Amino acid sequence: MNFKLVDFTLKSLKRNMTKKLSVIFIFTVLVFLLVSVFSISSSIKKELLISVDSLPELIVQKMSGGRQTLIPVERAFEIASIPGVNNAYDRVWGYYFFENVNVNFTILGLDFDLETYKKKYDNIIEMNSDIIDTSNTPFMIAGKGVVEIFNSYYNPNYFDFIKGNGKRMRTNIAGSFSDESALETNDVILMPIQNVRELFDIEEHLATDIVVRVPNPEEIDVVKQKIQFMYPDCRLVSRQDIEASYQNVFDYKSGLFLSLLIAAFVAFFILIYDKTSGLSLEDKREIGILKAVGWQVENILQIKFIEGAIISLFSFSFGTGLALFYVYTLQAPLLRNLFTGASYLKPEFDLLPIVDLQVLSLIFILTVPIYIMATIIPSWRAAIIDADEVMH
Amino acid sequence: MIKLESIYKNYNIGEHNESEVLKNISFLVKENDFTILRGPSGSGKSTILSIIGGLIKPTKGEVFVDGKSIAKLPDKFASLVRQEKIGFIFQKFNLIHELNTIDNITIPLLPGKLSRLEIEKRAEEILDDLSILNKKNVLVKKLSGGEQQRVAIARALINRPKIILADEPTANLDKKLSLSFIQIIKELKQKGITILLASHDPLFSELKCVDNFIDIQHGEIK
Amino acid sequence: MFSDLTPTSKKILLVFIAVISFTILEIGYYNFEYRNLSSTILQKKKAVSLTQLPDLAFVTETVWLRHRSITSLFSVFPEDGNLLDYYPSSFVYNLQLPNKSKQVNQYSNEEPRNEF
Amino acid sequence: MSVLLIPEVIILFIEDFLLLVFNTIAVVIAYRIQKDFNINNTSSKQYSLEKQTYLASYIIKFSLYLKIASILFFVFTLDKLSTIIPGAMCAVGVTASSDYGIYLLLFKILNIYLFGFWLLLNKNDMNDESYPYTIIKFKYFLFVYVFFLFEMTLQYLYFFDINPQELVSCCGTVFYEATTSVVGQLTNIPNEISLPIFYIVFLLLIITTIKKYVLLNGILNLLFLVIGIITLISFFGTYVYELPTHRCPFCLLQSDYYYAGYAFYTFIILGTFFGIANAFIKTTVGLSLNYCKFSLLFNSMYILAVTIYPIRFYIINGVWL
Repeated sequence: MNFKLVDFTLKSLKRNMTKKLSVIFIFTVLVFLLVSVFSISSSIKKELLISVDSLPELIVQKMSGGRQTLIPVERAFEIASIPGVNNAYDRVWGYYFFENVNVNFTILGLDFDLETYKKKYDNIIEMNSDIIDTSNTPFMIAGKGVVEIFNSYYNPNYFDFIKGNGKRMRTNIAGSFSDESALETNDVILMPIQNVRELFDIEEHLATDIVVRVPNPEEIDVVKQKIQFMYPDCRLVSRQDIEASYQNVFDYKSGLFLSLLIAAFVAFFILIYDKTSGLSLEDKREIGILKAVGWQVENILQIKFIEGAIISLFSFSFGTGLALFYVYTLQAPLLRNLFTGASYLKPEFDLLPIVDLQVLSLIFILTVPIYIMATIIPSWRAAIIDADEVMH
Repeated sequence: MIKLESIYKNYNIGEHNESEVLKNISFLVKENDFTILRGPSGSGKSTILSIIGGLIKPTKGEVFVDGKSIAKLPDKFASLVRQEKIGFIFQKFNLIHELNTIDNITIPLLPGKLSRLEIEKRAEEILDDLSILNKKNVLVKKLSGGEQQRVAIARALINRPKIILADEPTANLDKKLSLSFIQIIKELKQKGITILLASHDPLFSELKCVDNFIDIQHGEIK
Repeated sequence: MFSDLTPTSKKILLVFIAVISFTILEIGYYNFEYRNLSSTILQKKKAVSLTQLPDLAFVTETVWLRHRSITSLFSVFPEDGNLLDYYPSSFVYNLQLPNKSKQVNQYSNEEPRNEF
Repeated sequence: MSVLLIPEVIILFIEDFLLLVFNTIAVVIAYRIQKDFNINNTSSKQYSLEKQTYLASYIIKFSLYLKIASILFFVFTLDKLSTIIPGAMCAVGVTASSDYGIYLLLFKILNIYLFGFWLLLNKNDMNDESYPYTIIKFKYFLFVYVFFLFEMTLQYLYFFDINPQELVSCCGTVFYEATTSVVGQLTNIPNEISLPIFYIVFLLLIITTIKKYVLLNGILNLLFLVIGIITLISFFGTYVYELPTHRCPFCLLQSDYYYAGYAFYTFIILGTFFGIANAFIKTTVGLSLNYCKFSLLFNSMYILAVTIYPIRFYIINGVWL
């Protein structure tokens, strides 16, 4: 590594900085865009993946004509008898459409014997238990977004659900989820099972789906085959499927984003090519002088390569630094809606500050070679300038 | 030291505007000789110097510099010869104006193995000889004509060349500066450096210390 | 080695190294910050283990319900025939239906391929 | 849902497209040069050809660096794909998920060797004033370009052939007796045979290096590469994993084995590269270089690094695996 050449390159960089600035700016903006998009998607993916292992191992749903229908409850007992399954219980849950705000609440039925829930989930549910003890009217625990809507539209401590037959069902708000789990529970309402059955008028012997807990991960596929064999009309969704689909969808989205960006990479290549090959007369004269005093073509290629390396490393780290700051400290103000879509309930959440080195190396391997490749031919063309013509 | 054997040089061979610049040029410059190539401008003097310096290749003929044939050398090795053995002084000095004096002078040795400190020490000695050491860190574009000329000479001397090739060095210098230039050339001759100078300046004709005159007319030796 | 650099280029190198080290420090800082987020992460895990529902509450009021993966299969079809679904876990269908052949069930005796 | 929309795969394709474009330029130059490059004539055509040699060597040098980076990236992509392809625990399963997988990997490594040989030839050619080997080295590059195209098509076929829905078997079954695959049989040579061969080849390497039998050294290095990889999978690997049944060349690269795989592969590739390059240049151009020293150095580092694991295991547990 000839540091004298590095020194010469740095000085020549300083000399024609204005021309180089445009190249650095283009490169930095491209890296900034790439790193911020990939960081947002990887932090949302991380958000999903951390909660995936608390999902049930298997979910059994009865299908007819491609649509999900209610599943008989006694199937849960048969499934529970399969070796390897430690328990299988039915669940009653559904959506409640609230016209005024055009929002769907997810209403989930739980058998609320309070003691088990109180100590198990107290830190994620703020309960005001006096309401529950005194009255036997239906109560609910709602997500943050739901509570806000009720405050602004209806009444801070109760809400009248409209049942299938048009009658009202007054339900007191007995508690709400904590802020940290907003992203997962922003639109969820927990109610005792019999109230949910009453609201969606589901008979006692039917349920929405059946959750199967299989402690040993190796067993999951075997249990899945057995259930499939027992009930051919059921669809089984395993946790591993959901995890693979999380992975798929983010790869699909970032892959789509990348392939749309290929046009930008071609433009980037052409821009860099044209910027580096536009040698002013002054530059040509300088290279002519260098060759006249004894520099070889390789030396000139060397300084061009050093210059390229310095510019690309500088722009890459500058772009990455800005992007990480933009995404994790400023919480990516504009770019974030691209990912989170339109939701009236506006779950305020912070992007998990997870910096994935694999993503950074992916972007490095994408942008730097394109830049260096774009400068190969211009630097060669500059290096073979005939010193003689330039002299006179 | 420098030997040319029937050198021919035509430009854009095979095209309609093919021009024969040099025809059958042969001459010898012995060690430590001070030779003047005389002839009107455009008579091919600078082409001869470029061929000797390895900047361009002759169409036909042989060139020997310090006993080594450089006509057929690939550009990489021609540049090496230029770097080790030859110092070039150009008519328009050809300095990099945005760099200061010391940077301009040290350029030829940058690709070499010497460390920066040694190079700078050597440069300071030469600047001292040429008495412009005080302008060491001044940007070249701020220097006067005479000073720029001395910086050009210093750059040519930095690699301790055996041969100095000067192409119309006094073309845009006034009389006083030309005389001081001749004074410097004389000192170089004492130091044992072979000098080949191309110029149509009559000032050189009456010089006593010149060993040999070669007259070039339309690309031929008269 | 560094004696070969003049002061001006040292300044530029300094700026260069400063930017790179700023980014590296930033990466370190964010990873460190992630480490002391463990309490919120625990809460998120607990919330999901309570509700047992996948996906995040990004989109609530559109026709596509939040937990689409668990409910109807073709609700997105009326929007646009070849529109792939918006929700992360809705991709379960693509993996779910065709890989029925994946399980070595009694119908087909197709051996999984393993020439290597 | 095919694999093509995964960002890593798209980037691999972008890199390969770039390499393809620039190597095609290099091969066009190579063809022109090997046709009428003659150091003695001083026509302007010869002069421009000489200039083009710089472009060709600049492109090929950069292609080699990019290829080394992209093979590392390729292994990372395989690891990532293993989470998506059912049944594949690590990169082996992913390579086994399509017939082209293993051949693509072999060609990628082969190409790195071939490009490396060219660059060594180029370095020696440039140091000699008469550019003696220019024509030979560019004829050789035409040959290398064919392999390069082969690798490109293999990569194209491979990623289009992967089907994320198909169950594949991972290293558990791929390297076991029952397999029908080529590599499977190779790694099933019992250790009693492959281990002694491994150490004998190394001894021969030492002898040929001292006695300067360059050609023999090259062949032995080739053999050392093959035997080295086989014994790594079937014997030394099991000691790294401390599990007799776990025979997998890729899991060595993972973090839970402290990335030991990277050290092994770098040493063996560098060692054998210099050995074979030495023989290659001696045969094609007749120039004998002293790369044997480097080859022996890296090969012995490989042997050292690899034999430490069984010895450490034996010292701790007092019994062979």
